[in-house]
Formats: sequence, structure tokens, C-alpha cells
Amino acid sequence: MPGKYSKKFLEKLLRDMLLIRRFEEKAAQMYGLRKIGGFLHLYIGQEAVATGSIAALDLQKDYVLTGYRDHAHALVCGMDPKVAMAELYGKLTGCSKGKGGSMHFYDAEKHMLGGNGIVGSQIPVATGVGLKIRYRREDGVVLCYFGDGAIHQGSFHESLNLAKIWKLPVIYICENNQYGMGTDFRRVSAVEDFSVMATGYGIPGKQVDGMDVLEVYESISRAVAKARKEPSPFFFEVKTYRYKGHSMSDPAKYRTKEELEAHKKQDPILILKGYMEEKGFTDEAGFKKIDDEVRKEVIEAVDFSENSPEPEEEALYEDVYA
Amino acid sequence: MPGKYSKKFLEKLLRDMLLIRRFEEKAAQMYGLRKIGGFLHLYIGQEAVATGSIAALDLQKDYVLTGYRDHAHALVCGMDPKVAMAELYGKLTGCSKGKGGSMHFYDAEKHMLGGNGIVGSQIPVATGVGLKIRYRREDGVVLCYFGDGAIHQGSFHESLNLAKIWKLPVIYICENNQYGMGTDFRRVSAVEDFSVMATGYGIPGKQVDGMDVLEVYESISRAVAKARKEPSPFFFEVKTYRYKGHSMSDPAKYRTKEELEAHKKQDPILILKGYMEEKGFTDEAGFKKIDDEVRKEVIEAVDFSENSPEPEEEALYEDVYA
Amino acid sequence: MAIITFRDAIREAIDEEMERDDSVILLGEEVAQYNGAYKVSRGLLDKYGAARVIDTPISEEGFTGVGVGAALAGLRPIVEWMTFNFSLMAYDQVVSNAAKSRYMSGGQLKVPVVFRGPNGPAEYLAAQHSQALEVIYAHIPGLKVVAPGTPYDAKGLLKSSIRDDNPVIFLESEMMYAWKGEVPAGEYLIPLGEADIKREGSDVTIVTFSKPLKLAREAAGELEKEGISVEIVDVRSIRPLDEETIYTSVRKTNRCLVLEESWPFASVGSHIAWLISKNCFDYLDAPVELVSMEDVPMPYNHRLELAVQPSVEKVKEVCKRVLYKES
Amino acid sequence: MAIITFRDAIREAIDEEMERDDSVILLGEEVAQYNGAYKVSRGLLDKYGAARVIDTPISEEGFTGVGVGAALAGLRPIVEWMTFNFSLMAYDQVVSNAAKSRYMSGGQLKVPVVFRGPNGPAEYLAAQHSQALEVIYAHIPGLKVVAPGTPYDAKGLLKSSIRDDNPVIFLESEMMYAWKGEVPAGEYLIPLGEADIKREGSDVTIVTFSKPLKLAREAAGELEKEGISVEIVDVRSIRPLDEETIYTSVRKTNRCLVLEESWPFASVGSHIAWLISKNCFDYLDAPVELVSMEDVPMPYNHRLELAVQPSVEKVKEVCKRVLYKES
Ligand SMILES: Cc1ncc(C[n+]2csc(CCOP(=O)(O)OP(=O)(O)O)c2C)c(N)n1
Ligand SMILES: Cc1ncc(C[n+]2csc(CCOP(=O)(O)OP(=O)(O)O)c2C)c(N)n1
Ligand SMILES: [Mg+2]
Ligand SMILES: [Mg+2]
Repeated sequence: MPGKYSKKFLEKLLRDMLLIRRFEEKAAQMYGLRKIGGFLHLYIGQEAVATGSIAALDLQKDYVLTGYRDHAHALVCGMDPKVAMAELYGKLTGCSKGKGGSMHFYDAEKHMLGGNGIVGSQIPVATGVGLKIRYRREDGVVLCYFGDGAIHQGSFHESLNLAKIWKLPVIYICENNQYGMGTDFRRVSAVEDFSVMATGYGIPGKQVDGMDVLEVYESISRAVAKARKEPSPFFFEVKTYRYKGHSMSDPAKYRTKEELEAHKKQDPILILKGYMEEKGFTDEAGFKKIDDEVRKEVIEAVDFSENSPEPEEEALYEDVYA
Repeated sequence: MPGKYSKKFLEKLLRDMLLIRRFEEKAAQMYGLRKIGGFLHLYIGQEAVATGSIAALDLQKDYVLTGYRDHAHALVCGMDPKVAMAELYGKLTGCSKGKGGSMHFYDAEKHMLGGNGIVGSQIPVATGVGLKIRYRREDGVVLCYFGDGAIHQGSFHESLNLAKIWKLPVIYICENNQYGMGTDFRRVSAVEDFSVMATGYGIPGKQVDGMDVLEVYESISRAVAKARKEPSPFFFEVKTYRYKGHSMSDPAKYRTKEELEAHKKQDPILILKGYMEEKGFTDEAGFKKIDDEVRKEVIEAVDFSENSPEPEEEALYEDVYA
Repeated sequence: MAIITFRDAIREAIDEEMERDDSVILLGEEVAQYNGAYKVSRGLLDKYGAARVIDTPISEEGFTGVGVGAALAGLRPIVEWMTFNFSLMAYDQVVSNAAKSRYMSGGQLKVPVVFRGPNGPAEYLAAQHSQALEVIYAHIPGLKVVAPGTPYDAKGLLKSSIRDDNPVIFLESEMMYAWKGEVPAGEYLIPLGEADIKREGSDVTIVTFSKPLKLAREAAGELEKEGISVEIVDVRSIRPLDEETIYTSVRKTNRCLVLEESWPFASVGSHIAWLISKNCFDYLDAPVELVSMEDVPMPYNHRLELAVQPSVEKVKEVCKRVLYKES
Repeated sequence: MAIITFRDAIREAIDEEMERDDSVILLGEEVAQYNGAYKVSRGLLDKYGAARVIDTPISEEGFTGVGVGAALAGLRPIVEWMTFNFSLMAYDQVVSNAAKSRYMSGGQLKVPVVFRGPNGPAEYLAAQHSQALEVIYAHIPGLKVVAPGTPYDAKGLLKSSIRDDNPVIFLESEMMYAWKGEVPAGEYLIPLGEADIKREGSDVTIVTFSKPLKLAREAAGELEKEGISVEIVDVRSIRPLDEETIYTSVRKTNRCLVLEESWPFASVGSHIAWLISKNCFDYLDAPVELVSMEDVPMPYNHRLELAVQPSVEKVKEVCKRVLYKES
């Protein structure tokens, strides 16, 4: 598709993906230094999914909800990396004032309504956000992300039926990174091609290559445009891969090194970089420049977090009730 | 299919359906006299479903689980109508010693494992019974019944996936009687043909005419035979119709008289009767003889219930723990 | 003042709030075309249309979560659970999302949703349909739990609940829907967290909420004839709980029983009984007693199901016990 | 005696029971190939094969119900919930089916299933992953609820739970898995419903269960140095509850605090505190106190999450309070 995308647009995608990657590499490093604790679920390898799909949104009117692997979604929605990193540090300056941590990123203003630690639990909630849009006759859409593991929860089934009968503008995105914790999705799934599951709800279902940010962008954009015009749900199975373990404590022994390496060859950042080089939009130096800027941002985020105050003990009792 | 079925077999089906109908007509009458209280969900109109499907079983090795509209399933499994009626009366001689009532018929010996008052809640339980069969390498099957309303519960989705990946011999039977309480299933269902939902689980799905007891018998028999040989799940949407309200308190104003009358013309008992007459297996007199026998049985069940003792107050504390 | 049923009081509250604020919507099984399984929402579909009065499939987890999501996004949904028994299927949505989204987001979000419907036993419904489940909600910080015992309280408290910016669990009861009581014509609000002295007395305090209030009143009436003066504290909202009103009463009467209809083990009632035992320690002339459901599943047989539940007789007997009187 | 971890004690119990009885199977998320999210089931897949050690999809409602159904049909399933937080999704199956099938069938059926996994907070996991949820099970008649605090008790109680013909909720804790303790080599069983005096003392009784037992012991050790003699009653099983052992202790010490890690409102702890207040009324020299989690969702920040939980300091302070000593 020559000339389809502007340099600026592609650079934005590249920058977003690089930001996710460098942010998380740094977070992992800080985790090693015990600056961050608990579960830290990295998105590295999957960057194209959040980046390509959220690029299709207008966050004045659209919404994003996802699971616990949520750093990328928040960053692409425009959360300041400082605020994101500070949340991982549990600092008062974090997006959730240090109360949420890695799994509970929120940016209400940017319509990023979380992060959710319970597998599948966000799916009905996202559906309810769709109900609000429809009720208010807005032309927004909701992107609802969940993993290949979450698709077997009852909440998926109930939500898709609701979204169809009420014609809700919710785009359900199954990020199939092949594993739910240590479980190859094929071992626990009745079908291998999840997109057929949409049939049972009369919803259009499609598989998408989640390593190619432009393919993600195009598929989701088309659905967004349709759902804006005529509210209705869509379902996508986006095939992707996580390079790291499920969380920091997972050595990921359930897969081979070869498998991992094969997927790394399909790296979403490299694919986009290659495409941009082809188009003459970037070269090694151009790429390095963006990467350096992003790395700097991430270091600033760490400095910010290091120098931010912890919440006071009284904060415990705040934010329980409105 | 001339000569396919013996007179004896067809008479058994006819008797079972008549027993259900007369039993429930009597129960409704006794409800009017306040001998029975609470929810009483009648199966009248749907007789062919339980009758035709359970006829396909060998209850030495097979099992039956259903929802709260469970009288028919218990009777066809062979529960003594006395014991069934006494349960409706809340008497000590009832199948559940008067503790269960209409929604909680059980006959453990005959492998009828309930009755369940929570819509969809029996589906995972039935799946677990299938797991036991598979684990023990038995050649039994489980029939798991639920309504058109129950199909939108998450429990349906989770169970079908489990049954498929574990190859469990569970036959899921959605008794689509067109309404879930006052709700026409089309109003709350993303699809009209539920059998397509099986596709999402890689399970064979089929619609069956539930007013024709022989069609039900044949479809289920085939699935039972297959599941016995090679354990695996099946899904059936059995189209049927309930003549009465959802429960005794429902005037069923959500449907027209014409609709009801049209369905009554497809009465499962009359259809079978007609077929048997055609085959020369019965005539008015023969039909009446069975009907009279059945009516007598039902009257005896009422007498038995009337004359049975109530449980003593101490019974309260019994059967909480084994 | 008009005498109306509890059912109508609830409906009036919903109706007035829907009239007042178009962000209020009602959803649940059979709430629209069927006018509610217990006819609470009668007429609301006609008045407000299908966009605001919404029939759901039988998908408790799904539509409960939809209520949470719509609230997060700015609506004020009222979610009707046909009965609380079915809310077990939706428990995760309430605990994980409704109760916690505000806290986890560091106060960015609010969740103004009401979950309401009949709780507790009715008649002849057996074990799965006759549970008083308030404790599974009352235990959870982030939720409010409201339990009116009269039409007047029901209306005023429900209106406050709908306007509250937090998730509120609102307990009704199938048996109560037909109860009648005075309800003023104009608008009024009852704040959450204020107990109400339903009867003044000097010998013994009965602390209660929801349906058992009626038993307390009947028992108090009968005991009066025997010369025993009962004070009744109707807590009305369980979370937040108005502890001071309870303690003030018990410090006056020096004797107390707590009356509820749930199972006794780790119940709202046993909690209140402990609070009183601790905070009125120096005032108590007798141990704080609890009258509750028996600790067994609900049987279908009517004789047994009555024996399982609290009764006027049981309340009177225990009142006498805390007064150290033979009964 | 061998010193082994709590984790190994649990595994030994499962292993021995699987060896002994081929109706015992284990199912849950990651229990087989991954050897358990917390490695409790390490080696069991290799030993017993995939028919008996079964990985499930993330379908809590589904596989919990499968456990109930398999139990009804004659197996003895052990269902691992990766953590109790996720059991919220399966709550209906436990309450509606596991707890009630026997009663509703008039005693025809039995449901020998164990639901087990880590309950309560670990570290840095925030609000959805750090709940101590025992009360939502303890409240329900038809269930048994077991809460060991040592490897020894864990093994003996789990073996009894697996052999029990009733549904048993078995509470473990991520933080406890690495704790070590003496466990004898041979087989032993600890009956459900028997409390254990973990430490004898004369001035004050601490009643506790599960993980907080450790805090009680540490606090008791420190208080001893200050001349305060603490008796510790570890109830070990919450339902059935061994009330007599508790009362005997409190009637001796005349002072008591209950220690738990769940939220305080209508908790197991506040229930026990009421039971003691009532049944030891004439023996108590001070109100029964409760040390629990603070009544807020769990925050992520470590300083806050520590402040939320019971601590040795809090226990000592409250011990002194019930002794009317300045702290
Ligand atoms: C209801 C529930 N069950 C189990 C867990 C534990 N758990 C957290 S993540 C996870 C795997 C989820 O896999 P998937 O949906 O594929 O998402 P991914 O981690 O691959 O992004 C599990 C089992 C949970 N958090 N919630
Ligand atoms: C979880 C749950 N939600 C709601 C109810 C109330 N309820 C009982 S039956 C019913 C309708 C069920 O319809 P369907 O599944 O079609 O079965 P049918 O009554 O037609 O046999 C409803 C809503 C319930 N018992 N359980
Ligand atoms: Mg995955
Ligand atoms: Mg139906």
C-alpha cells in the first residue's frame, strides 16, 4: 500500500512500540533491583496489538479496557510514562496513587478504564461502557482486550451475546499470545481458530496477524468505522507472542528456545522498521534517534519515580468511597 | 420407518408421556387446593423431549441432570409417581423427604441427579459426571438438560469447552420451549438457531423437533451410541413448547392464544398416538386404557401423598452433612 | 399520608429518580415487558421506553458487570437481580469490580450503581431460593448495603442509594412487597448510615433490619402486655452502620438481642452482637443474644421452613432470656 | 521428625491420598504440566498421569462445578483454585450445588470434594489479589472450612478433608507455603473440628487460625518477656468450630482477643468474638477484642499494605489493652 500512511503516522506507531518496549525493559530491570514488587506482566513482543488498535481510536469518545498486562494500553492511550512508572514504584505520583500497581493502570481522562487482575472480569464491564455509549447515542467505541486464557470464561460468552442483542459498539480483541500462564492455548481450547467462536453470537469474527502493526491498525480501523456508523460488536483474534515469561517469576520452561527465537524474527518493531526503511521514512540513524528519545523518557520516568513520595499511611482510608 | 419400533416400545413412550401429563395436571389441581406450594413448573407440552431422550439410555450406566422443570425427567427415569407426588406435598415419603420440593427431584439409584433451581447451574455439574464416566472408563453417557434461557449463562460456555477438550460423553440438550419465563428467546439471543453455537466448541450441533418423540429418540440414540463408543460431547437444540405458564403464578400474557393453540395442534402425545394408530398399534380404546391406567396411578400417588406423614421437626438438622 | 405497598414505594423511588435524572436506567431479567418478576417495575417500560428499562437475558455475571461498566462511564444503572440467590453468579463482578475500581484507580473512578432485588426466604422455595445473603456483601469494603424494613424507609433509602456515587446493595424481600405503610407524597431522602428507633422502650433492645423488623414489632407488642418494654433499633443500613444509635439504646436498656433472618455463622447479626458486647461491655446485664435462621439449608416442607426461621415466639423467648425471666 | 515446608506437607497429603484411593483426582489451573502455580503439585502429574492430575482452562465456574459433579458421581476430586480470589467466579457452584445437594436430595447424595488453594494477602498484589475470603464459605451450612497454620496441621487436616464425605474448603496461603515445620513420616489424620492449644498461658487468650498463628506466636514470645502469659487457641477448622476448647481457655484467662487477616465486618473473627462474649459472659474481665485487616481494599504500596494487615505490634498492643495495661 504505497503512500497510504504518512511518515508522521508511522513514526508515531514506531515510537509507541519502542516506548512500550523500553519502558518494560526498564521496569524489569527495576524489578530486579526490588524497586517494584508483586506481579509484573510484560507485554514485550505484543506491542503491535495495543499500538495498532488504539491508533484507530479517538480517545475523546472511545474507551479502552484490558486485563492485567496493561502497561502498553495505558502508554498508547497517552499516559505519561512518569506516572506509569511511578505506579509500578507504588508512589503517590502514580496514576493510581500507588494503590493499584502494575495490574491496575487507569487514566480516566484518557478513557483508559483499566487494568483488571481477574481473568475475564473486564469483559462485561467493557460491555457496560458500550451500553453507555449507545444509550447516550454517542459515536464512540470500546476496545476490550483479553487473553487467549480469558476466552474460556463465562464472562466472554455472556458479554458477546449481550453486545449483539443490544447492538453495542464494543470491539472484543482476544490477544492470543499462545499461552495462558504455562498453558498452550491448544491444550485447553475446543477450537484452534478462535474467530469461529464469533459465529455463535452472529458477530463478525476475524483472525489478525498481531505482529504487524499496520495489519492490526487496518483491521481495527475498519471495525471502528463500522461501529461508529452503526453500533454493533466485532470480535478479533489477534495472533501474537510474548517474549518474556507470564510474569517475572515464570521461567517459561513450557516452550522451546527455538519457538521463542522464531517468533522474535517476527518482531513487530523490526517489521515496522523494515517497512519504513522500504518507504524511505527511516534509516538506522532515524530509528536510533527515536529509540534514544524514548530511552531518555524512560530514564526520566525512573528518576521521577525514585524521587516521588510514598503515600502517607492515612491514604489507606481514602478512595474507598466516593 | 415401518416396523422399526415394537408396539411395546411405542406403548412405553406413550405411557411415559401420558404419565407426565396426567401427573402434572393433577399436581396443578392440588396446587390450586394448596396442597402444594411455591414454584411448580409444568412440563406439559414438552413431554416428548424427556421421554424420547431418556428412552435412549441405560440408567445402569447413564445419568440425567436437569433444571427445575424436572418432574418429567424423574418420572421417565423411573421414579415412582407416589414418591414424586409426595415430594411435591413436602412429605417424608417424597424422594427428597420433603426437603426438596418440585425443583429438587432426585433419584440417585436411577441415576437421576437432579433438579436444579439455579438457571444453568447444573451444566458444569453434569459435565463433572461425564468426567467420572471417562475417568472410570465406563461406557455411560450423561444427558444434561437446560432451557433456552440457560444458554446465555457462562456455565454453558465453560462446560462445552471442557467437555470437548476432555472428550466427555455428555449430551447437552437445550429444551427450547421458546420462552425463558416471560421472554421470547429471540429477544435475548444473538442467534435464532442455537445449534450453530456448538460450532464455537467444535461439537456437533443439531436442531430437533421436540414435539415428535421418535425424532427425539432417534437423534439422541445416535448420539448416545457414538458417545458410548468414543466418548465426546454432543449438543442438541430441541424445539418444543410449554402449554402452561412459566410457573403456576404466570398468566403467560406475553403470547397469543393463537400461538398456543397452533402449538397444541402439534401435541406430542397426539402425534405419537396418530403414528401408532397408523401402524395399527393402538386405537381409541387402547389409548384410553393406558390413559386410564396412568390416571389411576396418579390418583394413587395423591392418596399416598395425602396419607404420608410430614417430616418431624428434628429432620431439619439431618442431611446437612454426610 | 398515602398508604402504599413496599413494592410501590420502591417503584416510586425508581420512577422519581428516572424522571429527575436521565442517567438512571433499570436493567434486569423481566424488568421491562413483564413488568418485573415481582411487578416492582410495573409501568416503567411504558413510561421510559426500552432504552432505559432493559430486559436482559439470564446472564447475571454479564449484566451485573454491564451495570458496573455503565456506571464507570457515567450512567447510574439500577440492576435488578431477580433474587439475591442468583447474584451468586455475579459475585465476582460486585467484589472485584464494583467494590474496588475506585480504590484501585486511586480515586479516579466512581461506580454509582445500585444492585437490588428480593433477599431472604419467601415460602416453599427450598434451599437454593431462600437465602438471606447480606453478609457476603456487607463484608466487603467499597460497597454500601441497605436494608429497609418499611415502605417509608424503602423509598427514602432507595432514592439516596440511586444518588449515591458508590455501589449500593439494596435488600428487598418477596414477602415484604405487599406490606403497606405510610409514605408521604412529596420527595424525601433518608441518608444511608442512620439507624432509626422504631419503638422506644426501657427493658431490652432489639437490633434488627429488613423483614424481621415486623417480627420485632409483633413480639414487642406482645411483650408489652406482659410488662416488658422493648426498644427496637432498625439499623436500616448495614454498611455504613450507625453504631452510636445502637449503643445509646443498649446503654439505656442494658440488655439486647439482635434479630436477623440469615444463617448465624459470621452473620451481620453476630457482628453487631459482638460490637455491642465490646462497646457496651460495662453496661450489659446479660449476654447479647442472636435470633437468626437455623444453621441449615432451607427445607421445602412448610412446617420445617417455618421452624427454620426466626419467629415471634423465638424473639419473645430470647427477650425473656436476656431479662433472665422464665418463659 | 522431618522438617518440611507447608507446601510439601500439602503435597504429601495429596500424594498419600491419591496413592491410597484411586477415586482421588486433582484438577485446576496449571496443576499438571506446570506443577502448580505455587508448585504444590510438583511431581504429581509424573506419578499419577494426566487422567488424575488435570490441567483446566481458566473457567473457574466450570471446573468447580465439574468437581461437584464428579463428587456426586463417586469420585473424590481435589479442586485447586489458583487463589481464593478467583473462586468468586465459582461461588454459585459451591453455594448452590456443593453445599446443598445433600440436603435437597434428602440425604441421597454426598459431595466429597475439596476446594483448596491460597487465601489471604501475599505481597504487592493489590486489591483484587489479596483477599482473605473465608467468611463467604464459613457462613454457608453444608460446607466445612479448614484453616491450618502449620505444616503438621496442614497435612493431617488435608488428609481428613479428602476422606470427608462433605465439601471442604481448605485454606492455604502463598506466604505460608515456604514455612517449615515438623511433620512425622508415617500417616496421621487430624479430625476436622478440633482446636489445638498452640501455647499455654494464663493471662490472655489469643484465638486464631491460618497464617496469623505465626503473628500470635511471635507476639506471645515478646509479651512473655514483658511478663504477660499468652495462651493461643488455634481453631484449625472454622466449620465445624470447636467452641469448647475456646471457652475453656477464656474461662481460664478471662481475657481474649481474636486474630485473623480478613476484613473485620461480619468476619469469622467477629463471630468467634461474639460467641465468646456470650458464652463466657460471666468470666470476661475485659471486652473481647478483634485484630484483623483494616476495613479497606488492599493497596499495592508496600508501606500501606503492611499497615493494612495485622502485625505483631498490633497484637501486642491489643493484648495489653485487654489486660488494661498501658502500651
Ligand atoms: C479468574 C482468574 N483466574 C486465574 C487467574 C490467574 N491468572 C492470571 S493470568 C493467567 C493466565 C491468563 O492468560 P491469558 O488470558 O492468555 O493472558 P496473558 O497472560 O497471556 O496475557 C492466570 C491463570 C486470575 N488472575 N483470574
Ligand atoms: C441464575 C438464575 N437466574 C434467574 C432465575 C429465575 N428464573 C427461573 S426460571 C427462569 C427462566 C428460565 O428459562 P429457560 O431456561 O428457558 O427454562 P424454561 O423455564 O423455559 O424451562 C428464570 C429467569 C434462576 N432460577 N436462576
Ligand atoms: Mg495468553
Ligand atoms: Mg424456556
